[in-house]
Amino acid sequence: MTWDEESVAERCRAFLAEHDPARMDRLEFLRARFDAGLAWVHFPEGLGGLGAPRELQAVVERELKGTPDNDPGRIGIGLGMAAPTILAFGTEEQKKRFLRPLWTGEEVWCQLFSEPGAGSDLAALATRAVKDGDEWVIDGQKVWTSVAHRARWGILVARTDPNVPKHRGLTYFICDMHAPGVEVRPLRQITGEAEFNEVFLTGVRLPDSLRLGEVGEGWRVAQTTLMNERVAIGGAQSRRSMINVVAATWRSRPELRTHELHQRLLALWVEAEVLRLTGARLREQLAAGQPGPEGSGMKLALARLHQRLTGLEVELLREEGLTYDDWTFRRPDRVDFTGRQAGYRYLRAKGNSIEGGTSEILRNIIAERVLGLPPEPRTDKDVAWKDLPR
Amino acid sequence: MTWDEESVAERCRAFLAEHDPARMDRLEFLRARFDAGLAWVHFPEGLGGLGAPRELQAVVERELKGTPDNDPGRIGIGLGMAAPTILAFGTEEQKKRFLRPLWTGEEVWCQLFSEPGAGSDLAALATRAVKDGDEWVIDGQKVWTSVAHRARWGILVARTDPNVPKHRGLTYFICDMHAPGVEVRPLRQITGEAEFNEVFLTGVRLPDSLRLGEVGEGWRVAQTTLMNERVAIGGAQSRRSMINVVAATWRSRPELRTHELHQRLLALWVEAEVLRLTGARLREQLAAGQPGPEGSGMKLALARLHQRLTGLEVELLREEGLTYDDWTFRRPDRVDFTGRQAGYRYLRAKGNSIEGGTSEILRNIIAERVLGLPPEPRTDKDVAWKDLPR
Amino acid sequence: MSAPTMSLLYTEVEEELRAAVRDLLTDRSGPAAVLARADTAASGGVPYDSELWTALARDIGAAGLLVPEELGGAGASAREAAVVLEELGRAVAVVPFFSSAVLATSALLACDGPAARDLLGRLASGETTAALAVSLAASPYRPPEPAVELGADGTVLGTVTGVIGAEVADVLLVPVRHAGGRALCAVERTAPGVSITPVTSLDLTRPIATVSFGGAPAEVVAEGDGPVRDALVTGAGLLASEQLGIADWCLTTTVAYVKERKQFARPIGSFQAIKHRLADLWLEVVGARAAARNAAAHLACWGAGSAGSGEVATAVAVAQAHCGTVAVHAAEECIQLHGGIGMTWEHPAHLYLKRAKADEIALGTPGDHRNALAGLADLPGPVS
Amino acid sequence: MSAPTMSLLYTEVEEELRAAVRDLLTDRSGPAAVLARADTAASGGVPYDSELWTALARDIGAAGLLVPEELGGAGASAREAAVVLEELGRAVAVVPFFSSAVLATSALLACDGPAARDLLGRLASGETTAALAVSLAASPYRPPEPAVELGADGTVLGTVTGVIGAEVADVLLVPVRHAGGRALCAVERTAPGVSITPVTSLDLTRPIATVSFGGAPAEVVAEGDGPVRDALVTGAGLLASEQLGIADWCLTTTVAYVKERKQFARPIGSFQAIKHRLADLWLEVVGARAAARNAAAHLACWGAGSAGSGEVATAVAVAQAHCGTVAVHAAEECIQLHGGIGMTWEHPAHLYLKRAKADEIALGTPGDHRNALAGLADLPGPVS
Repeated sequence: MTWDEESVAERCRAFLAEHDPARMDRLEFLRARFDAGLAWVHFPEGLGGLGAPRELQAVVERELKGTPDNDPGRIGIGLGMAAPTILAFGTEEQKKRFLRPLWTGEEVWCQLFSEPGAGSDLAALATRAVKDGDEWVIDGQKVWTSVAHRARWGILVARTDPNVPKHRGLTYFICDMHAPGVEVRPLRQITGEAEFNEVFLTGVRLPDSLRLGEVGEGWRVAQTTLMNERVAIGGAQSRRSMINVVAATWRSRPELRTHELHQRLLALWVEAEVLRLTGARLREQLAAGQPGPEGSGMKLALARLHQRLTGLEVELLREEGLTYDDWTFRRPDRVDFTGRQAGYRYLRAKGNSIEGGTSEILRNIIAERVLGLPPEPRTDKDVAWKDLPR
Repeated sequence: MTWDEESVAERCRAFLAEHDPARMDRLEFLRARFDAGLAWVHFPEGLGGLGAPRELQAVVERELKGTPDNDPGRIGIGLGMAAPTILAFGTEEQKKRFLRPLWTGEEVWCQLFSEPGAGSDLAALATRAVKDGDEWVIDGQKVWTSVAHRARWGILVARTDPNVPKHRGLTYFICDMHAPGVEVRPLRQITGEAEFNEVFLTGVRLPDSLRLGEVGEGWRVAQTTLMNERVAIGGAQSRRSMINVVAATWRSRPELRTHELHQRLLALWVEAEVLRLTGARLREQLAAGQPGPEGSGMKLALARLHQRLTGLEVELLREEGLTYDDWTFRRPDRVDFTGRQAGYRYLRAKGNSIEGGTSEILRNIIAERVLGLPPEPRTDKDVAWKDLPR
Repeated sequence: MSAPTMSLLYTEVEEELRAAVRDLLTDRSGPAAVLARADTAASGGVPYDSELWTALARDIGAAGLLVPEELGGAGASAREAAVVLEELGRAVAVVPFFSSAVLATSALLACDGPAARDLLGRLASGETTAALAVSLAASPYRPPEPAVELGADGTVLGTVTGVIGAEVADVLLVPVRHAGGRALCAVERTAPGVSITPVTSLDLTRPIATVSFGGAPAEVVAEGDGPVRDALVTGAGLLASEQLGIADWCLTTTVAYVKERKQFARPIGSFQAIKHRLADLWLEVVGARAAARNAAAHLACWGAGSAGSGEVATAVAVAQAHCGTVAVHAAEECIQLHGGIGMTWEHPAHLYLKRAKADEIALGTPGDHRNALAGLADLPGPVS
Repeated sequence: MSAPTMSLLYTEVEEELRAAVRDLLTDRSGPAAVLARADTAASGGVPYDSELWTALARDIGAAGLLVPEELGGAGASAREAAVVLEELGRAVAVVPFFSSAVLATSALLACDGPAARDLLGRLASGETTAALAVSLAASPYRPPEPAVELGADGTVLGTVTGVIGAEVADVLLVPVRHAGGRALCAVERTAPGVSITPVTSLDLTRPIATVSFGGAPAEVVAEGDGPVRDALVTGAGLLASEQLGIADWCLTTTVAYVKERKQFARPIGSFQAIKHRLADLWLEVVGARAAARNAAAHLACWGAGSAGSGEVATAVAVAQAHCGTVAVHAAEECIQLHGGIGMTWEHPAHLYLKRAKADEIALGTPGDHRNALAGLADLPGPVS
């Protein structure tokens, strides 16, 4: 059938008529919602969706407002990165096994991509996967893995063939985070907390059934994950935008204002508003089925804006800007860029231009994929990975 | 002998006692000054100098203040670029023949380096020089040649061997601008005037005695010229700095001021002052015999400052900024970046980041020669010039 | 016409209009033609291309875009006018569209009464061209005091500087003061006592002039200064689309050039520093498109009464604050990345630089628009 | 000592002093040691390294640099203090040099009378450390109203926030108000009623504290607020040298890293976009050196009476306006170009970022210093 706003709304009302959240266990409610195809409407039927256009998800959220949700902030990596990749490349068994508990939040996912020696140059990664009968044996070190300590599964890229050029020797796996040989260590960052982890993989054995995509196709599979990550970061409409946080401080503290700060704030306000409009235009294009290239730029622009805004706020606060709320080394449950205090926001925003693709890499992508500018001379494309300089 | 401030001053007074400018022909006075070693004191004796430290030139200028000068603004290319190159690479005959009329201004010089296809990549130039007996036959096109129409001589780089890599096949010549086959056409620029020319060289015959340096050594000789050019541009202490021009407008027009413009002006004033101090520190280093790398950056920074300042001035003037003084297509006698009107200054300043080495090339130079950063992969260093892609 | 949409995309009708305008400009207003016009301006002549204007105004119907259908216009909205301005900006075309079909027309649309309606009808047909005798440097936030006085005998006396489109206007709309306050008058170009003196302008493709009224007979088309204020706000908001067009041309032309121009045996567009700068510029232009579209959409709905004036003012101020700066930046990068060739008169880049710089001053500088946002966005300045 | 020079270079004596300080810091205050201190601060402890301070203050004689020889000091000038600050900034060393040997000492140098002279003698030996009980966020252009009251009984009452170096000070110099106006008082740290409460600070290597005086006995060392003003101007001017040191470390460390770090089979420092950014940053640091040297030279001559106070104020404001911004920019680029590793606690880059950001606020923001130049350079603001 072809879904429209009315039929989706009708389906929601029918679902609610049969499932009263006030009288059901939260998890049971979420499982039932998944089974009713109201998890992500653009997914296929039987996998939490209706095969409906993506924008109709908004109708579901409106109709089911106030009912228990899956706490998306806690399971963002599963929702934003693992799920679309599993949907695109998983076997039927994998889709059936993983998508439901991923969406309900029963199973938390993490991402095992970056390595100390492979950041922007992700394809150079060194973690090995060696076939041993029906299993793969994984050895290596991953880094910048958020929620690894709470994760049941990880999406993992590893090198299965060091004798071919780097992009061609990779394979994508689902890593069992409870398997022997998986060690997770918190990685403290400049904010004082450990939002991320290092993950050491030592002789970790994964059955071949946890491979996602073909052997040697890992780079292509990973591109799907990364593209979804950047869209998720750049396209997120945060409930509380950074400009509003800073503007609120400005409004409430007239004694701190100077002409110099005023001019900078006005310029940033314009930048934030232009970015808001750019995002709105992008979403209109997506809804109209004309996906524009603007998405690549949103993450880049947001990082710069957040860094400037938070820098301004600390300076504006003067003596209060010299203080910090808490340096305790702890693992936060979730990250709120606009939360805590100005100093935290300033420090945390520094990561915005690094995580999920550095601003430098994003500028390369815009220049080459959007503007069509020629690539730089490359010396690493036709050389076996094992022969690359490091 | 070892010269010091007192002995140079004494020499000046002795010279003046014998040469009363009020009772001499201007040119005769200048020739006599050259012959007395008071043209450029750091040049050797017999070539207009005393073999004295460069900084003692200031003593000469002070002592001879008010006497006829050689109008350096009219012969800047000869003084700043040709002369040091002839001194470094010329034969004794060449030095004797060229330096005196160059300094007195009897003979004007121009520079024949850039070509339409060889700007930043000067070493790729295509103008050919073919040996024919005791002569060289020159064919090609040069561009951005200021004062070519008034010049008696030009410093010229041409390709004598297309079969070796581009840097190795060049030779440096002194071009007789009165020779048959030299055609000079004015090149109109965005200010409306033609400060520069295109020079077409068609079968121009130059005797081998006009070659400067060895055959195939042209790149090395040209480096001396270019280094002197950048020092001349970046190190020039203009009598009337751009910041003072804009500040004067600001002071005289209180009705035009806004807080926004005020903040920008204050920031640019600080930038100008920091640059003034940087230049002062550089000159101190030079005087102390510790030449610092700061010189490379002065031209870069001045270009940016002038562009911002002139852009601000046009905006500040509002309706007056919508006007222009004169679009007439003419050949100006000299260039004064701070002269004429705001619109002219704005347009002319756009050239500051292109002429004499683009800002992009200067950043490369700072990154590689000052910071020691590794070069980019090069594909053009070991290929014969004739085989390079164009 | 259907009710204007608040969409930030281009409608099909808008894209058709764009294609028609672009075809016309490609034929009649290519770089060589515009350079020839600029030479005329540089030699002190009037550069406007009347044949091009006729084709645009009458054949495509651009002159009457904003005029209601019942007065003979197209009854279109600011959205369509914005699309035309994008194309005119992209071509730095030398036509009085902005001066007559946007500024003067917007002023008249805010007037009541038969005189204004008559004039709008004449403008809609494209046979008559009007100019608003206000300085291009006027800010919508501080409209200038009228410099012209309307006497009791119905004649006007005074001088206005910085006026665009006056040389080719048939009718001059001039804000005046009189015993009862302020008004907007219409004066025929050919009326006795009207003199128009061209000024040597930075922008060769849209020169300014000084307009003097030495006792010329005038007709009052509206009392008060509301029409002038409306025209300045509408003009500022739509100018953002012209600035978008300028920026878009500069970016596109520069990208094409750096793909072709080789130095060091590589296209210069393969050098990372240049790639990153162009990526940043592209982001600015993408933002400019969203902001300019938003201003046009709000102005279109303002006409239809469905957007509050505070929202419209915010959309206009944001678009101007951003697009004014982006156009200049794009033109400056265009010159720089073209190297020497970009500094020559024969390359059209300088025409875009001059237009962008003049547009930055026109109808409020980016700083003026940001300052207006202090009030509109509740970001008050220091307590003095 | 000979008369201070206005040269912008470093004298031989200054280079020798630098070498001594650098050797000491290399030994005792390398990145691992400073990180350990930062961990102490992050856990709520006092991070100062008293052994390092003793070596610096006594063995090298840094504590008494600004103190005249007749009082047991080195009789050096702001030039030498600036060189020490460059090195301390380069190491983000955790010592009370700036708080005691610069701020407190400068205040005392502007006092007459035996009490100040006695204190200067104690400070010169390095056995006693003092702190100026003024917020680090105080601006020299708007010195704060004294928050502490000197009673008729000679005791002080009140609280000062944002004070640096108080935790390790033996003597607190506190600006007070009293019946006759304002004064500067000295209070022993151990006096009854003095309490010092550390505050969780952004800058882990130079924390701030709240200092309370609950009726502590105090000695007046000067009447008026001249000494505090002098200290704030001197402190601001010399802080520029610390900022230079921070920027220099960040640039040098980043350049070294991008030469080593390989991605795409190349050192990342061979990518042109990174090269150009570092070239621009280098230019900023070169300018910072000239500006910081100029401020130090002017402060040195101010002491000797040969530079007018307007010139000194201009030199200080220019140095602060530039260096404050450069240090933050350098630290931010350091983090960014180190990529993920720069975001970790274990890499020292964050200590520089935090110090740079705190220094930007300290003793006037760059904007405050630029605004001061409106008067000093005769560039008045809008007529309102």
